Parts: sequence; C-alpha cells; structure tokens
Amino acid sequence: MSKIAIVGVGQTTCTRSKIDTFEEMVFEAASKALADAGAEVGDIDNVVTVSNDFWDGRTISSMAVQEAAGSWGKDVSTVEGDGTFGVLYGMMRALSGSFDTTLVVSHMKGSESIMNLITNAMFDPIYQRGLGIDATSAAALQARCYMDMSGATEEDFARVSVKNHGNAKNNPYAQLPMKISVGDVMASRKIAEPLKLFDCSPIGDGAAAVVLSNKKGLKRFKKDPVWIQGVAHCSDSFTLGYRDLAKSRALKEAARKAYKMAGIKKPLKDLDVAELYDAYSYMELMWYEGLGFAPEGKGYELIRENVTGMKGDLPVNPSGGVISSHPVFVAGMVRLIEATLQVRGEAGKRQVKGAKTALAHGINGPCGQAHCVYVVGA
Amino acid sequence: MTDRKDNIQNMVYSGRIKVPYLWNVGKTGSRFLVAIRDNKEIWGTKCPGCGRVYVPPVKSCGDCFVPTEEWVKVGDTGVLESFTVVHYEHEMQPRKAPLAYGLIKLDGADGAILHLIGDTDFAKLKTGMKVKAVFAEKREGTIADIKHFTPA
Amino acid sequence: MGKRVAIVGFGQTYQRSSRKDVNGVELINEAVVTALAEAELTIRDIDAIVIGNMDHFEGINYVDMWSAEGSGAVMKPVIKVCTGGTTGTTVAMCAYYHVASGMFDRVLAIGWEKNSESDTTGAIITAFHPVWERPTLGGAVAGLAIEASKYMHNYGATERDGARVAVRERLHALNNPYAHLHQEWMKGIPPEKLVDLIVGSEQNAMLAYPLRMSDMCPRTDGAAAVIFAAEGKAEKIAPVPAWVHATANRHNFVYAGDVDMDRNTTIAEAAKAVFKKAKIKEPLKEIDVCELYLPYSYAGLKWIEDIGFCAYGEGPRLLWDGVTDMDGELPINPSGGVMSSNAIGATALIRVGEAALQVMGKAGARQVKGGDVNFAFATGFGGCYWGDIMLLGKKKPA
Amino acid sequence: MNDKKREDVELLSISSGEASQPFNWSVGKHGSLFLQQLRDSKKIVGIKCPGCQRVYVPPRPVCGHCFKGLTLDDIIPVSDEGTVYVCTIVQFGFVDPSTGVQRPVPYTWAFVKLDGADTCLTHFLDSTDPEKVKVGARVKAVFEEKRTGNLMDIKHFKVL
Repeated sequence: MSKIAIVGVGQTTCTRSKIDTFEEMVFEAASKALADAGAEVGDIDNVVTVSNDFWDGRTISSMAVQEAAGSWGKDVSTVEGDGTFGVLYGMMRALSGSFDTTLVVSHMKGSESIMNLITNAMFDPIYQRGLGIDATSAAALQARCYMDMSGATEEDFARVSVKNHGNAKNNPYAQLPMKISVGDVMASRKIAEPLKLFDCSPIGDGAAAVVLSNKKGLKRFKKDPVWIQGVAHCSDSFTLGYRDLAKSRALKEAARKAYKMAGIKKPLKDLDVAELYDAYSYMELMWYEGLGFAPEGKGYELIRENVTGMKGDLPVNPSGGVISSHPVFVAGMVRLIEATLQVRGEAGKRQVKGAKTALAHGINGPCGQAHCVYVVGA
Repeated sequence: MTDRKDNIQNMVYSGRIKVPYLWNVGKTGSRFLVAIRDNKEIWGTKCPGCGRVYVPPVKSCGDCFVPTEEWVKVGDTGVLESFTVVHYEHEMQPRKAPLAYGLIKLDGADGAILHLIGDTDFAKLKTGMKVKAVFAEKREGTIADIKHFTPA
Repeated sequence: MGKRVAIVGFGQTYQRSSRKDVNGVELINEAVVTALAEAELTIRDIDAIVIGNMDHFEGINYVDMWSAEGSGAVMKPVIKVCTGGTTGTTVAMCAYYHVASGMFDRVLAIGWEKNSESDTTGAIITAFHPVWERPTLGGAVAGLAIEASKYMHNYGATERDGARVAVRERLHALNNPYAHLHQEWMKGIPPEKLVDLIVGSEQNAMLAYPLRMSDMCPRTDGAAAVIFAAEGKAEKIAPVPAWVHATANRHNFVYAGDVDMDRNTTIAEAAKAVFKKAKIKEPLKEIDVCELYLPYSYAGLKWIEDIGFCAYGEGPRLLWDGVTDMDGELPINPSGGVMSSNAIGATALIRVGEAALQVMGKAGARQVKGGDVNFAFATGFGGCYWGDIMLLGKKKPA
Repeated sequence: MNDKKREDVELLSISSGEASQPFNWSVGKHGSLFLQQLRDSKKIVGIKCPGCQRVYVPPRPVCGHCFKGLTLDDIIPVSDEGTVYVCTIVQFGFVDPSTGVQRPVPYTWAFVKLDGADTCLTHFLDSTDPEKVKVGARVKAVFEEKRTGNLMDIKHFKVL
C-alpha cells in the first residue's frame, strides 16, 4: 500500500469555555493547517469533518461547519468518532485515486453541554441508561478491574496525572498545566472511586485540523511530509460486563496491525515518543500494556521507573496528554498533530530530542471500546 | 458601526433538546424483563457457539455471531466483579449521591450485569464479595424492577 | 492507484411502520445476517464495518459502539459516518473508499433507523441552527413544501403532476415485498385515474401547502447492509458484481436561508462530476435505471431535471409519458422509493443496494429490462439540501 | 417460563420520560451583534463578503464561497422590508424539540429575502391566507414590544 503524508497541522488552544462558535473554531484550525502546509483551500481536493450530534446538540452536527471547513463545491464526508478515525477516513480517500489531498477537521465545545448527560446517552437505553451510568462512573469500574488484575495502585494512577499535568506546562495549547504532587492527586476530591478529580480529564473546547496528501499531491505543499507509516483501528464488544475491562484486546489488535505496517518490532525501543488518549489517569497504564510498551499487568512499572517521563526511554504525552486538555473527538487528532510536531522537531519546549518515530493513539466509546493507532515518521 | 462593535457582548443561547423516545425492548429483552416483573426470576440466553450465558439476554452472540435461542435461568445472587461509589449528582441518576454501581456476575451467568448497589455501607464493598438482587416492590417491566444489589 | 470496487451483496429487513419485536441492535443484526447470506459470506470474511444513523432519531449516541455485538464489529475495525438523510450514501461511499484505498478487501456498510421510537419531525428540526432556524422550522415537510411551491410557481407544475410521481412510487412498491407501503387498492387502476382519485380525496390531508399526505414519505423502521469488495475478490463472491463507476457528493449549504430553491444545485453539481468520471454524455439514454432518494413527490419532477435527464420544466412530461415507469426508457425507483419506505438512516443505502440488485439481475419482481442493466444510478438526499450520487455498472470500470 | 408463555410474550418498551439535554450555545460575536441590533434598535443587519460581495443574513464568521473570514467591520445594515422567496402554511402538528410539546399550527413559514441581502431569513408570516402568502409577496418585519435579544424579537413578517 502506498503511503500518505501529513503535510499540515493546526490546532486551537483548548480552554474550558470559548466564545467562538463551531464555525469560528473550525475556520481557525483549518486556516492554521493550510498555512502550516503552505497551501490554499484550492489545493484541497476533498474534506472530512469530525463532530458528534449529541455533544453539539445538533443532529447533522457537521452542517454547522461545512463553510468553515472549506468544503464548498467539494466532495465531503463526516466521521462521528474520535479525530483519529476521521484522519483514517481522510487517508483512505487520498489513497483511493479519487483525490490526492484531504483536509480533516474536528471540533468540540464540551462547555456547551453536560458531559455526564451526553455520555449517559452512550449507554444502552434498555438496560444501562436508566441506572444513570456515564463515562466517568464506567471508567471507575474499569479502573478497579484493572487494579485487581494488575496490582497497580491509586498512587500509580496519580503518578500519570503528575507527569502529564507537569508536561502540559511546556504546551501553550494545553488547558490544565499544573505542577502537582502524588499527594495532591490522592487528596483531590473523590469523583467516582477509585477516581479522584485529578485522575479525570477536563472536558473543554477546541478544534484541530490536518492536511493529508498522497505522493502525487505533495508538490502542492511547502512543508516536508511526515509519513503515516502504520495505522489500524479495532473495536471490542460494547456490553461492559461481557468485555474484559482490565485488558484491551482491541488495542492489542490495532497495535499489532499498525506495528506490522510500520515495521515496529520492539515498540519501547523502536518508538521515540508516544501521545496516548489518557481520558483518565489509569488509562495510560492500560494503554502501555495494549501497545506492548509493558507486559500485561506491568504497565505501572513504566511510570514508577519514570520510563515514560520526558527523560525516559519512551516519553509519553509530552504535550500533557488528554488528562490536561480534553476536547472530546478532537483530542485524538491532537495526539496525531503532536506526534507530527515531534517528528518534525517543531514541538518547542515539549520536544523530545531527536524524535524520528512517534506513536499517536485515539479511543472511542465507553472505557476505550475502540482504538486507532498511528505510527508516523519523517 | 465601530462603537457598537467595541462593546459587543457575546450572547449565549440556552436551550435544550427534548425529543421523546419510546425504545422497543424487543421479544428477547421483553421475556427477560417480564420474568423479573412477574416472577422475580432472572433468565439469560446461552450461545450454542461459545456456550456463554448472557444476562441480560442477547438475541445473538456478538463474538460467535449465531442466534442464542436457549433460555437459562440464573441465580439472583452473584459475585461483585467491580464497583464504584459515585460522589457527584446529575439529573439522570436515579438516586442521590453518593450512589454505587457494580458489575455483578450472577451465579450461572458468564458475564456481569451492570446495576446499582444499595442498602449497605459503601466503605465495606469489596470485589469478589457475594451480592444478592433486591427486587422492587412495584415492578413495571424495566431494569429498575431490580431495585439494586446488596451484600448477601 | 486505487482499487476497483464492486457491490457483492445486499440485505435489508422488511421495512415496516414499527418493529416492536426487536431493539435497534437486533434490527441491525437482521440486515447484516441477510446481506452475508445473500453473498454467501460469514462475518469472518468481513475486514471492516461502516455504520450510520441519525443520533437523535433513536436517542442513541455512539451507534457504532453500541451496536457492535449486532453489527459484527466485535474485534473488527468500525467507523461511524453520519450526514443526516444522506447517511446511507455516506456510509456506502465510506465503505467504497475503505476498499478503493487498498486497506480492506471486504467491507460491510450498514444503515438503519427506528423512526417509530420518536417524533421524526421534532428530531429533524434539531438538525438546524438552534438560534436562527429551530424556532420557526416545520421539519422536512415544510422544508420540502417550499421547494414544491417554488417549482410550481416557476414552471406551472400542478398538484396532479406531483401526484403522478406518488402514483408511480406506490405502484412500483407493489412489486417490492420489502417496501413499507403496499397500497393494494391501486392495483390495476390506470395512473391517470389514480391521480384523479388522490388529488380529489377528502382523506388526503394537507400537511403544508402544496404537500398532502400522499406527497410524503412514511416513517419507517428498517435496516440495510451492503457488502463492498475489491477487484479480484468481488468476482469470486458474486457472479455479476455491481461495479462502482463513480461517486460524488456536495454538502454546500449551512444555513437553510442560503439554499437556492430554484434549482437543486448540489445534486446537479454531483451529477456533473459523476457523468464526467464515467464519460456519460446522454444520461437519459445511457442510464438504464435509477434509485433516487425522492423524499416527496415534487422532487421526482424537479430533481430529474437537475440531474440532467431532461430540460428544466420537462419533468412532468417525462412522468406523464411513462418514461420513468417500470416499462419506460428510464425506470425510476422500481423499489417504490423513499415515498414507499423511509427508515432514514437506511434509506439512501437501500437506494444503492436496490441499484446493485438491478445490475446484478437479482431484483425479482421489480427487475427492469429483463436484467439487461448496464448502468444503475443511485442518489442520497439530506442535510441542508445536500446531494449524494453513486453510479453502478455491469462492466468493470476503465 | 413454559414455551407457550414465551411465544406470546408481551412486548415492552422503555420511555425516555422527562429526559432532555440542556445546551448553552454560544451565538458568537457576529450573531450577537445581529441580536443586539434587533433588541436595542429594531434594526436588521447582514454581513458583506469583501470577496464575492454577497450579503448574508444572519451575519456569520465565514464566507463559504470564498473560504474567507468575515469581521465585524463587514457587517452592514439591511432593510426590515423584503420579498417572500418561498413559503408554506404548516398545518400538521409535531413535537417542538426545544420544548417537548406540540407546536401550535397552522402557521406560515417563509424565506424572506430582505432588501439589500442575498440570502434569506427564515421566519413566520402574519397570515395563513393562501391568497396573501405566496412567492413574491412584499413583507415587513414586526418587532415585539419587549425584546430579549432573540430571533423572536421579530414577532413575524407582515404581508404588505
């Protein structure tokens, strides 16, 4: 299969509550991505937008942003899932021969709705929704399953929060940069046991955009390409009680395929940096295992031994991760953008020195039901 | 219009989406809910492929992709596989915080059912403990006909 | 670069006003199992899944995740795409690009809706802008009525012309066991007479002038699944695969008040792109059958003009001359179309599936031209007057 | 459960009851200026794209045709009189998703092309008389006495 390059990236800051409308945020991100690529909207053959009807409070949520995404008179489609899935579809369209270049945009204004009500609607209306379950209470159930399986402790979760909020201080786009201690996390307000306030990501507002090109389209752009060397997605089953919440077999499968494409044999060695979807602190440890950074049940060792810190063998979430800024549906695309910046050497104060190969990861559904894994390199 | 432009305040439009839904439970799920409502019995369906017993029942097995037509009665007691005590409140929750959720693997089932945990000191909850279904006095054919589970 | 892609299987549930016997996941499973059986494949043969619906119609968020056990997505790649009424064609296009990209060989496209579970008009209104449009919009019926009145104003079309389209759709539906509306009483009565009966009927309530009950599509529960396969695989699965020759869409408009009500510009632009790619010069002659997303009667007059089957204002003549009837030069909607079944998230995918059946010669009682179909033309409609097109053919594309 | 009972099982359904999702949609500065003009001085404004010269009502931050950002400097006044581009009389009842209850019918819904604008404002007309509400009719905005900074500060458009 021939490759697709990321030639332009753009993101807005992530904040709790923006004045900007969906249109304005998308226009900002899209314009930044085009400028980054040294391109005009005319260089774009087709567009993929990413949004969600429930979060936006609008059926056909993509209708609001067609003009801002530059899709007038162009072929366009809309993915309702994490931005990483949107980029994957944009990539398919650029590989199909019908188009050479794709602009993918995503937006989220979590501040305009109530996350718990929106994510309650993600559960089955017959057996689950009436119980009042939501993304956070479900995640708490998963966190405990993971602790029982692995022996990881709440302090281990706290260490992830400390690392990532600390990293966020180097990221001008992050919503919640904080210098905190494990004690601060442990002492923070109980949300859904074992999860505390600092174990949970702040739902925020933001938008992001990526310009993709196949080999043929490259000459339209000034930016050096960052190649998508491997990508794969996979979903586990939905029903919580019938899914092994402690182990992510879907992530294992997605990672296996993505690594095969990219020729990654020993992820911990072969990768220089990783950006993971840590919507809740414990998730980062689970994803370590699913991605093969650590053996099953041993993810906590990496955080205890600081292997994934900025100075470790494999820095994870130099940007501060999703736990520091969580515009849902945008967050995964931001992981890919951060991975791209790392490979370009343009990540500023959060740059991992000499990063050549980076991993980006997005999730979808309750408790990370579905995963999308990217390996990118220069 | 410069004057107007400079003191322009962004407005926020507060509204809501309220579309009424009536979700069909379907034949399979209805049998399950009716058995709880009328007989305080919990039934599941068994997959002829992997042999797993699903509670709540499924019409076909997601892993084997075959119809699951065999009905199996399971116990109203089971093991608490996971739980959480929730400290925040939102209108979709059926009771006041703190409230607890559990994943309960009923005796005879192969996976866990999600439900509320109640009538107990949440501090004493432990995974692996035995719990029992408490049925609601007034039962109307919803999942709430099981009031909650409580340590057995 | 880019693989050739064909449709090798299509399955749909019987389209009905209400399916109380199944929940959404079970309904989806019905369509998937039917499509797999039709193509003589098992779920293990499927490399990836694409699904869509309209979230607020069933109040289901994250449908791709929620339906995994029924759609077959467990431990498979799955993506959700949604664009409103065009969701069905959007799903089909996404599955097409999955295969054309070379990343997947066999991809399952699923569309579904249970309109019986909510208030469709109310849900449709939530597709529009909360500040500028929702307070006054009267749902799809009003949104289409304005187009109809403008068309009548511009070209002097009459209620009888609109009714003639409705009559065609309902007569064709009688040949389709899967269709929701089966108006048996129409059997054997000539179209002209049926038009008189419908236009003169007291019971035929006015919904929003000029649209009466008979001009609109029903609310339907249903699901559909279409299997796309890559060249090399497709020929082995289906004796006569329906090759995708071209597909295009335009989703230009954001604000309802911006829409050009004189012509359907999005379907016109998409049609130009499709005909250019497939090198089609005379659509009326070269296309053998259409499955058009006509949500209401007057669209069957105006949009066929925008697609380019006839000149502006000539739509009614094509209808009255019987050109678009089963035995006409260009049969439109042998399935009975959207006006005979409208499970919105599935509707446009059913157009694609029905078009594929016509190419494959598997359309049974609704088959046209004795199965001698070279090109079948399917469309989707939705959003803010958005248009989608997929052109299928018997010959492998160049 | 004996087999007979299984066969004629009663089919249940679950109601969403009073459930609804509240939202606080940001109107944005362009739209806010429009609404404040309505509220404070009973004036209607549009926005003119410096690129294609189109005048959009209501004002918005991006011109889709030109993929150009529009600033508040591009906002211009338009007339409160205009022409009915298209309209219809809504006669069937349906649930208003903003309230969860039936919206009163009949009412006339129209696309009004205000003088000086290139796009239409969608709103109510004051009449449901088929003889009066038709394509091409001239209409004028009627403003509410008490205005709150909402599109409904225009009560309806009066057919002239």
